[in-house]
Amino acid sequence: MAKIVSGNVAGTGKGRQAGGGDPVNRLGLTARDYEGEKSTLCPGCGHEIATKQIVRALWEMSVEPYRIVKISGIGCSSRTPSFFAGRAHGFNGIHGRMPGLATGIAAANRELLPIGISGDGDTAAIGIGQFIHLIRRNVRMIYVMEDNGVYSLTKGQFSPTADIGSTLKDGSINDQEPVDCCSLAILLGCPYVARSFSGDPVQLLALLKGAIAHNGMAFVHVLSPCVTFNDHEGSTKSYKRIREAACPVHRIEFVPAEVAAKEPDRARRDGRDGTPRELHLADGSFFRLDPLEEGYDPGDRARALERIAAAARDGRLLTGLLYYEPNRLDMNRMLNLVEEPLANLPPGKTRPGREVLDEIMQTFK
Amino acid sequence: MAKIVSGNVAGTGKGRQAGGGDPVNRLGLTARDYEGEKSTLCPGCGHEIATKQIVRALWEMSVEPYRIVKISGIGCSSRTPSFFAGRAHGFNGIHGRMPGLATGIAAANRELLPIGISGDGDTAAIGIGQFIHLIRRNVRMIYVMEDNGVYSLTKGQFSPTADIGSTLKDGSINDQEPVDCCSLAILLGCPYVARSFSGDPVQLLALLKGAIAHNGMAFVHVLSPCVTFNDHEGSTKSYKRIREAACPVHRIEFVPAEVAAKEPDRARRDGRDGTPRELHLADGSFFRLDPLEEGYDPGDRARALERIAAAARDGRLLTGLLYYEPNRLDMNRMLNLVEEPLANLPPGKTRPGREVLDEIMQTFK
Amino acid sequence: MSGIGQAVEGGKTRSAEKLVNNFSIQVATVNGTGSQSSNSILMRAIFEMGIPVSGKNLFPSNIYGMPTWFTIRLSERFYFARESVKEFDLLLAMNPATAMDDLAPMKPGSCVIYDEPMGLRDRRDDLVFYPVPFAKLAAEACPDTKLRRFVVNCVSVGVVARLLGIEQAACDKAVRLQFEGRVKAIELNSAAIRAGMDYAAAHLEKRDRLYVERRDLTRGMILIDGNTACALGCIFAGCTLMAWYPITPASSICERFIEYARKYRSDARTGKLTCALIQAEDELAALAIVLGAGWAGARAMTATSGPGVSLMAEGAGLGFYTEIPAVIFDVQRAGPSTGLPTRTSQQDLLKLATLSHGDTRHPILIPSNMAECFDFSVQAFDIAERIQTPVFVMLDLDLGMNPWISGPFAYPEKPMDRGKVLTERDLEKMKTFDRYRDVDGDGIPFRTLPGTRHPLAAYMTRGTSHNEKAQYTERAAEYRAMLDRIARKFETARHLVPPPIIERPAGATAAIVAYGSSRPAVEEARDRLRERHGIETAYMLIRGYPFSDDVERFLLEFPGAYVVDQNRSGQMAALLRMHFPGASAVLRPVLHYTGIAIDARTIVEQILAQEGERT
Amino acid sequence: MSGIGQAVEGGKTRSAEKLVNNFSIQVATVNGTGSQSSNSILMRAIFEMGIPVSGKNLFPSNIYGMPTWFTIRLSERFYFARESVKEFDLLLAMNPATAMDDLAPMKPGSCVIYDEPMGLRDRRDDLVFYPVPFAKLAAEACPDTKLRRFVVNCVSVGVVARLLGIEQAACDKAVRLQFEGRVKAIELNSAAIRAGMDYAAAHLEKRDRLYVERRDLTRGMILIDGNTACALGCIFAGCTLMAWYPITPASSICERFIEYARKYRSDARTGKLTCALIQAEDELAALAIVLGAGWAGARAMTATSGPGVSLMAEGAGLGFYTEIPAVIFDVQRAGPSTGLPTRTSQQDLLKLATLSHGDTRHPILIPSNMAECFDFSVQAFDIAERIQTPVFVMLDLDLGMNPWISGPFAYPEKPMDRGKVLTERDLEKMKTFDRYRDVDGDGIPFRTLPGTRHPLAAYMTRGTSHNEKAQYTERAAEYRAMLDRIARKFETARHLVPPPIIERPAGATAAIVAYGSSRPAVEEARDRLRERHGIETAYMLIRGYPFSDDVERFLLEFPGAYVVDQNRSGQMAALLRMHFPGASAVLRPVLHYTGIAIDARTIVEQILAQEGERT
Ligand SMILES: Cc1ncc(C[n+]2csc(CCOP(=O)(O)OP(=O)(O)O)c2C)c(N)n1
Ligand SMILES: Cc1ncc(C[n+]2csc(CCOP(=O)(O)OP(=O)(O)O)c2C)c(N)n1
Ligand code: SF4
Ligand code: SF4
Ligand SMILES: [Mg+2]
Ligand SMILES: [Mg+2]
Repeated sequence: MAKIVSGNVAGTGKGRQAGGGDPVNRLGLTARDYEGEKSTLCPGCGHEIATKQIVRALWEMSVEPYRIVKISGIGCSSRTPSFFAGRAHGFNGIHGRMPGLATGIAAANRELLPIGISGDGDTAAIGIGQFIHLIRRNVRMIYVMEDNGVYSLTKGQFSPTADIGSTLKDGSINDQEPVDCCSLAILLGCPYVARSFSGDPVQLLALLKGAIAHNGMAFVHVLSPCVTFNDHEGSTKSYKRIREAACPVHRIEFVPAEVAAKEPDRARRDGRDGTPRELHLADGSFFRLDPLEEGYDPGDRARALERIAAAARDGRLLTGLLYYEPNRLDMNRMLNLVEEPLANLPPGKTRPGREVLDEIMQTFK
Repeated sequence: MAKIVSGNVAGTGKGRQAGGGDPVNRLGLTARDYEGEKSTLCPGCGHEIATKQIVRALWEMSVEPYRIVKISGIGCSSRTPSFFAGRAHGFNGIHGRMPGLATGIAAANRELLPIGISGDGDTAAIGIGQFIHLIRRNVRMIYVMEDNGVYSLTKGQFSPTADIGSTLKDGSINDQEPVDCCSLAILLGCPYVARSFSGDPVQLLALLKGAIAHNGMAFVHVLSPCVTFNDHEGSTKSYKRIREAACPVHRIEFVPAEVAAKEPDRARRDGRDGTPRELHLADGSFFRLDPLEEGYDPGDRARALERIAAAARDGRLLTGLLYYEPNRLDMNRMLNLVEEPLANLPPGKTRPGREVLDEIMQTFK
Repeated sequence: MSGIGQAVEGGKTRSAEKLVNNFSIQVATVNGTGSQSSNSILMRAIFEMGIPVSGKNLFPSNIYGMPTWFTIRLSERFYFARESVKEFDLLLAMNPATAMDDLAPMKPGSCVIYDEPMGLRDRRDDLVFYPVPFAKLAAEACPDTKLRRFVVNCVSVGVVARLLGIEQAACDKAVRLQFEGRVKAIELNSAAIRAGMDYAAAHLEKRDRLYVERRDLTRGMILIDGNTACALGCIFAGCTLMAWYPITPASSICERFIEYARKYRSDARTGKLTCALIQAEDELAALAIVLGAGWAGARAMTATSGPGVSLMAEGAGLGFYTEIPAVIFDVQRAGPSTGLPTRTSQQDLLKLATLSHGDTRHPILIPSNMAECFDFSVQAFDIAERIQTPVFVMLDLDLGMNPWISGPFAYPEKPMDRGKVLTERDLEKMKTFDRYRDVDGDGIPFRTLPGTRHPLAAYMTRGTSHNEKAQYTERAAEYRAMLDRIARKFETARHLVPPPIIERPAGATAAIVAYGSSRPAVEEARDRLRERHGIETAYMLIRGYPFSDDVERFLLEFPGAYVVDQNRSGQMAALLRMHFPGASAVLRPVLHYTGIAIDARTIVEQILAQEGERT
Repeated sequence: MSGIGQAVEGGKTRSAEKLVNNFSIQVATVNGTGSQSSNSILMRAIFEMGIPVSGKNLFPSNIYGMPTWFTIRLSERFYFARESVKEFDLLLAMNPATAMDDLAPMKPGSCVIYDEPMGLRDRRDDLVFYPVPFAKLAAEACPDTKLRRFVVNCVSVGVVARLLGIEQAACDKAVRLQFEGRVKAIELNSAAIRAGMDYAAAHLEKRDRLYVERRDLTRGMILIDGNTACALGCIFAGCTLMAWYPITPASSICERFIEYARKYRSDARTGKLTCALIQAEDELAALAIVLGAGWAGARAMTATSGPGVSLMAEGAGLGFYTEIPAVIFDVQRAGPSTGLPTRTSQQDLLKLATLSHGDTRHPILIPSNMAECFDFSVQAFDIAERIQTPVFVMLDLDLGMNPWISGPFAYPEKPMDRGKVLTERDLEKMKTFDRYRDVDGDGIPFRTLPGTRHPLAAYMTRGTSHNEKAQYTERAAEYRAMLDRIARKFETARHLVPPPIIERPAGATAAIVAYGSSRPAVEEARDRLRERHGIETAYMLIRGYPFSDDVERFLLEFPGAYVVDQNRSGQMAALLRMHFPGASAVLRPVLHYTGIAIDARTIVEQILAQEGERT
C-alpha cells in the first residue's frame, strides 16, 4: 500500500495544526503538499496568484493528490501546472488542444479530477473549437482560463479577449469585438460558469472550491493580468482597470460538505443584508450567495447573458458564479460507461471470448 | 472590353420581358444566367431549394456575375456553389476552412461579393473556430449555412446542430446540447443574422437580398432538410418538424434601393396590421418588418438572444431577421486598406523605390 | 423471341470455348438505388456456389443519382485483384448515362445484359446482347411503387443468375444474409430475383460462353471488408476508447466498431459499455482525445483518411515525443487534397512514416488481406503500448471498403501486452522513478498512469524538451540524449512490427517488392510473368515499418527489385532509399495512380518494359 | 588593489601571445533585465571598430528571470559560426545561478569578469578574474532605483570595453543606434557604460591577452537578423497580404513586416495601406487566408515554425492541388512537438518538401545568409506566382533571430513576375479558356482572377479531382493527367529555385554538402581541414528544392560526400537519396542536434572520424 497519510482530519477543510507544524487537511497534508516547482513567472504575474488559489482550494477541499490531473496547452498560463500539485500527474500538451486531451483523460479514468489550465489565446484563439465542443460534451473537469488579453509567451500580441479600444505597449489599438468566454460557455450550456480576478483571491478561492465540488464541467474565467505586457495605462486588462470594472454579482461563501452536513440549517440562520441564497453542489456542499447585483439569477441562462452584456455596455465586468445548472448529463453518463475506470479494466473485461469471435465469424460465412 | 450586356434595365429588380424572351434584370441578364451546372443533389434536398433562392436573389439584385465569388468547404451543402452563378468564380476548398479563404479573398479584392456556403458540420464542427473569428473580423460577405443536423456527405452522422433527443435512422439518439449558430453569431456581434427554412422560400429570398444589400458580414442560417438521412420521424430537422417549429419574427418584405429611391415614403404608407417597421440597409434598400413575435427587436442583442432561447424552450424556432446592426466596422476598414483592390495594385504601388531600401539600409549600418 | 437475345451476326464472335468460373462481371448502376445490396447479393450467391470471388465497388463522391460500377471477379485460382480496369466478360448495364462508355471497351464476343429501352444492341455488332424490360418486371414483382426503384437491381441479379447458372438457393441465402431477418425486404428481393430468373428462362436464349458451376473452394471461408475486419480487431484488442470524425473511406471502421462494441462490449447485467465511443468535432480533437486516453491508460484508437492525417500532424508529434500509445488507422483515398474521396491509393505512406514537424518517426503496420487487417489491428495496440508511441495501421479504400474472401479470423492467442506500466505495487519496491530513463537498454522507459496511488508515481508529461525525470530542460546534452533514446526505441520497434513475407523461388531473376492492397495483383502478376513470359520472380511483401533487417537483406540479394507503389512518386521506393542507401540503385518503381485498384496487367507491363530496357 | 584583478598563481596561465580581434566572449545574464540591449550594444561597438563580429543569443522559453547567454565572436577571417559551444576566451558572468556551470569549461588562461558578490575567483586558479561591484556601480550611475536593474548590464559593457580596448565613441554610437532617438535611454545607458569604463580604468589591471584593435573590415556593411531581412524582402517583393499567428522564432518576420509596411507601404496622402495585415486565430486560418488572397490575386505570405507547419499540412495540399501561389516562411526551432522553442535546428526540411497527405511536393528556398534572406524572399513570390504553388522559405532560429553581418541588400532589379494571369484583354483574344491546360509545355497553366470582367474568365477551383476545364472528375485518365502535369510543373520549378553554390578546388578528395545556417560553420571547417589536416574539400551549398541537375552531377563526381544536417535523422541526406538513388551510397551524414547552432569543430571531428574509417 502506498504511504498516503490519511489520518489527522481537518474537519472544516480549513486545516488544523498537526503537532505544532503546518496546518493539515483531512488527508493530513499541508498546503505545501499541494505546491509544485518554484514558479518561473514574472513577479506579480496574475497567473501566479491564480495558481496560489488553486493550491489552496485543492488543499482545503482535501483532494487526494493522486486523483488530480493537471492538463494545459501552451502559454505562460499553461506553464503553471508545474507550479501546483507537484504530487499529481500533469500533461502540458500543445497549443489549444487541452480540451481534447482532458476529454480522453476523463473518459479513460472517471475517478480522476482533471484540472485544465489555459490562457485566453490558448482557449479563445486556436482552441476555441475544442473549448466549445468540450462544453457540449460536459466533461467532468475544472477548466481555468487565465485571461490577460494578450499572448504573453509570444511577447504580448492581442488575443481574442482583448477589448475594443485596448492598446498594446507599442500603441496598437484593438478594434475587433472580444470573445466573452463566459457568455459563450453559458450560451452553450456549460453547467458551471464563474468569473473572478487574480486581484480578488477570496472570491476566486470560493469559486474554485465550488468547481471541485461540482459534478460536470466547471469553467472558471480568471482575469489574470500580465505585468510585463498588458498592465500599462491604456490596457483594459490591467490590474487597475479590472479592479475598477469588476462587479461581483454576489458576496459568495462556500460551505463545504462536512460543515453543511453537521449544521444543516446554518445557512438559513446565517442570513445577512438582502436575501442570501443557497446553491447546492454535487458533493453536498453549498454556496451561500448574498446578492450584490440585484436580482441576478445564476439559474437563468438567457437572463444571465443579458445581464452580463448590459453590464459590459456600462464598462462593468460581472464576476462571481454567473451560471449554474446542477442537472446536466455529463459525458461519462452520456457515454454510458461502466463504473470502473476504463484504464483499469482487466483484459478479461475488454477482450470478448473465443465464442464471440466464432459467433461473429458465422455472420460472414 | 468584355461583352457584358448592361442594357435593358429591369427597374424593380423583379425583371421585365426582354423582347418576349425570359425576363431580364437591370444588367439584361435572365435568371438562367445565374444558374450553374445541373445539380447532383438528391431530389427534394433542402440545399437545392436554398440554391434556387440564391440564384433568384442574385438575379433580382442584379449583381454582376464577375463580382460574385462562391466559396465553400466540404459537404453536400458545400457542393452547391457548382449549381449557381455559373458565370462567377468559385472556390470549393477544404472542410471547415471556408471562412479563412473568404477572409483572404475579401481582403485581396474588396470589390468582390463573396458568398460562402457551408453546412452545419462544416461550420459548427470542424469549422467553428474560423466561423467565430470570421465574425470577429466582420468580413464583408454572405455566409449561408445550410443546416440539416447531420453530416450528409459522409452518410448521416449527427452534427453539432442536432437537437437533444433527435434520432438517426439507426435509432441512435443525440444527447448533446446543440450549437445554435444564430445565437452564437449574435453573441459575437455579427451585424446581420438571419434564419430561414428551405420550406419558406419567400422569407429566405428576402433575407438573401438583404444580405446582398448589407455591408459587412451577413450570416444566413437556412434549415435545409436532408431527405436521405434526416427527414424521418424522430428527426427534429425534418421538413415536417421544421415547418411546425418555425416561427417568423416578422412578416418581411425587402424593398430594393431603386424602389426606395423612387418612392421614399411608400414604406410608411404601406403599413398593415400591427406596427410595420423599416430597417435600412447599406445600399439604400430597406426591410419592411411587420411583427409576428410581439416586440421582437432585431436591434437588441441581448434581448434577441433571450427571445430565441425562450422560444426554443417551447420548441419554437424563431426565423427571420434575428439581429441587425448597421454600423459595425468591417474588416477592410479595420485593415485601413487603400480603395483599389490589393489584387490589382501595380508594382509601382507595391514595391517601394530604391531610395527606400537605401534609407532602411542606413539604419543597419 | 424476336428482338430478344439477338444472334451476333457476321461470325464476329468466334465460337469460343466455355469460360467457367473465371471471368469478370461489371454491373453499371446509379447510386442511391439499392444497387449496393443487389451487388452484394450477386457476389455472395457466387460465393455460396463455392467459387472464389472478389468485388470492387467504384462509387461516386455523392449520395444519389450518379454512376456506380461494381465489378465481380470469379477466379478458381483465387485471384482477387481486378482482372482489368476496363474490359469485362459480362456487362450488366442499368445506367443509361454511362452505357455507351461502358460498352466501348468490351472485348468482342463478350456479353451485355441491359435495360431494354437503352437499345444498346444496335451499337455494336460483335457482342452478345440480352435486352431485358427491367421496369416492367420490377413493376410485376413489386406492387408498391415507392419501393420499385430499389428492387429493379435485384431483378437483374435474377437474370444474371439464370444466364450464368447461379442456383436459386444460393441467391436466396445471399438475400437472407443481406437483409438479416428483415422479413419484408427478404421476401421482396427474393421475389424480384425470381422474376428475373423466370424472365430469363422464358425469354433469353443463352448465347454467351460464361458459366458458373458449383465448386467447393470457399468452404469455411468468410466474405468481409477490411474496415469491418479492423473494427473486429479493435474489439478483440480490448480497445477501450474510440474517438473519430467521419471521413470516407475510414468511417466504417468506427461505425462497425460502435455496432460491435454496443453488442459485445457492454456489461451483460448493466448494459454499460467497457469502451468510450466519442464522435469528435474534427480530427485534431479526435487524436487529442485518443492521446489523453492513451496517456491515462486506456487502449485508444481513431480512424481517418488523408485530410484527417494532415490535421493529425501536430498531435502525432506530441504523441511521439511524450511517448503515448495510440492506434491510428489511415484508410487511404486518392489525394492530393480532397482529391477523389471514393477512390483508392497508397499515397500516405511517406506521410505516416514521418508525420509532424521536427524529427518524428512512426511505426506503421500494413495489412494486405482480411486476416491481417484483423491480426494487425490487435497487434497495433500491443506495439503501441510496448513502444509507447502512436502506431499507424495503413489500409486503403480497396482493402477497407471492398468485400474480400478470407479464412475465418484466428482468436488472438497472445495475452495483451500492456507495456511497461508501473503499478502502485511496483513502485513500493522502488526508490526512484524516472519516467524517461532507459532501464532495460531497449530504449523504452517505464510509465505510471495518473490515478496511481503512490507518491513516486506522479510526473509531468510535456511536449517541450524534457530530461529523464520528465523535467523541462534546455540543456543540449539532455535534449540530445532523449532523441537518441527514442531512436533506440525505434530499433526495438523494428523487431515488433510484422516481418515481411519473402519468397525466393529457384531461378528468380528479378524481384518484386509490394505492400498492402497491391498483394493480389502482384501475386497474379508473378504467375503471369512465370507462365507467359518465363520470368521467375522473387517476392517481398512489406508489412511493417520501421523496416526489419530482412528487408534490406532481401534488397541486396537481387540485381533489380521492382517496387510496386499505388502512388505517383514511388513512396515505398523513396522510403526504402532513405533507409537503405546501399540498395537504392537497384529499386525500380512500378507506379499506378488512377484511383482504381491496381491490376496484374499494369504490373506485368511495366516490368516487361523495364526488363526490356535492362537487356 | 587588494582583491581586484588577482594575479593568477602558480604559473598556470602561460604567458601566451596577444589575441587580437579573434576570440569569443560569452555573456551570461538573466532574461528580462535588458541584457538583450546591452549585448547588442557590445556587439555593435565591436562592429563599429571595423571588426567582423557575430552574435548568438541563447535564451529561454520564458519571459523573465531565467538564464540567458549571448556569445560574441570576433573574427578577422569572417568566421560567423560559433567558435565553440562551451569554451570562450572571455566570460562575463552576471548570473549567479549559472556561474559555476559557465565557469567549468573555460580554458586555462581565459578570462572572467564577474559580479563581485559571486566570489568566483576562489573556484579556479587557472583563469584571469576581474571581480566588479556591479550593483554599486549601477547605483551610482542610475539614481532611479526602478531602472537600475536595466542598466547593470551596460555597466558591464563598459568594463569589457575598457579591458579589451573598445573605444568609447564606438560604444556611444552603438547606444544611439540601439535606442534610436530615445534620449533618456541613451543618456542613461551611456552613463552606465562610462561608469564601467571608469571603474575598469581605475581598478582593473589588464592581465589577459585579449585585445580589440580598430580595423577597416566592416565598412559599408550592415548588422541585421534574418527575420528582419525576410520582412524587408517581403516589403520589396510587393507582398500585399500577410496573415500570421505568433510563434517563436518566426513572429519577428511578421512584426518587422508590420512596422515596415506601416511606414513604407502606406499611401502618402491617405495613410491607407497597400498591404493587409491580419493576425489570424491560428495557423490553419493563417494559411487559409493566404490561399484565399493568393487565389484572388494578392501576393500573400505567412510565417511560422514547426507546430504551425504541422497545422498547415492540409492547407498546403490544397494550395498544391488547386495551384495557388503562396509564400510560407518556416523559421525552424528544435522539435519534436513543442520541443525547444528558443533553440535552432533544421528539422523540418523533409516535412516542407512533402507537406500534406497524398502525393504533394513543395518548392523550398533555403537562404544561408542575410543577403539571401532578402533576395530569396523577393524571389519566393515570383516563383510562387510563376509556378502557381505554395513556396516555402526555410530559415532557422540561428539565421532568423541572431544578428549577422552582411553587405547591404541589393535592390531587386528584375521586374516582378506575376506569372500566367489572363486579363480581360487577353481573354478577348481567346475562344476558350481552360484553367488547367498545359498550353506552353512547361506544366504551368493559365489562371484568371476573380473579378475579371469577361464571360470566359470564371471557373471553379476545387480541392477535389478536376480536369483541364476545372470540372470535377472521377475519370482515371483525367485524374492521372492532372498529377502528371503538376509533376511537369515541378520540373520547371527546378530551374527557377536558386541553384547550388559549388566549389571544386583542385585536389579535393572529399566533398561537403550543406544548406542554410550551416554555411559559416562548414566554410570554416573546410579551412581547418585544409590548413590543419591537409584535406582539401569540394563544396556544395544547396539553396533550393526541387534539386537542380547540378546537385546530382556534383554528388556523382565524388566518391564520398559529407552531408551536414542540423537534425537527428539526416534529412537532407534522406531527400537526396530519394531523388538520386545513384548517388545514395556515397552520402555520409554529419549530424548535429543539440538545439545550439553547429560549429566548425563538430563538422571537422565527424569528417575526420569517417575519413579515418574510409582509409
Ligand atoms: C501551434 C502553435 N502556434 C503558436 C504557438 C506559439 N504560442 C505559444 S504560447 C502562445 C499564446 C499563448 O497565449 P495565452 O494562451 O493567452 O497564454 P499567456 O501566455 O498569455 O498566459 C502562442 C501563440 C504554439 N506554441 N503552437
Ligand atoms: C478534414 C476532413 N475531415 C472529414 C471529412 C469528411 N467529410 C466530408 S463532408 C463532411 C460533413 C459535412 O457535413 P455538413 O457540413 O453538415 O454538410 P452536409 O453534407 O450535411 O450538407 C465530412 C465530415 C473531410 N472532407 N475532411
Ligand atoms: S509575461 Fe505576463 S503572463 Fe507571462 S509570466 Fe510574465 S507577467 Fe505572467
Ligand atoms: S444526402 Fe441529404 S444533404 Fe446530401 S444531397 Fe441528398 S438530401 Fe441533400
Ligand atoms: Mg494570455
Ligand atoms: Mg449537414
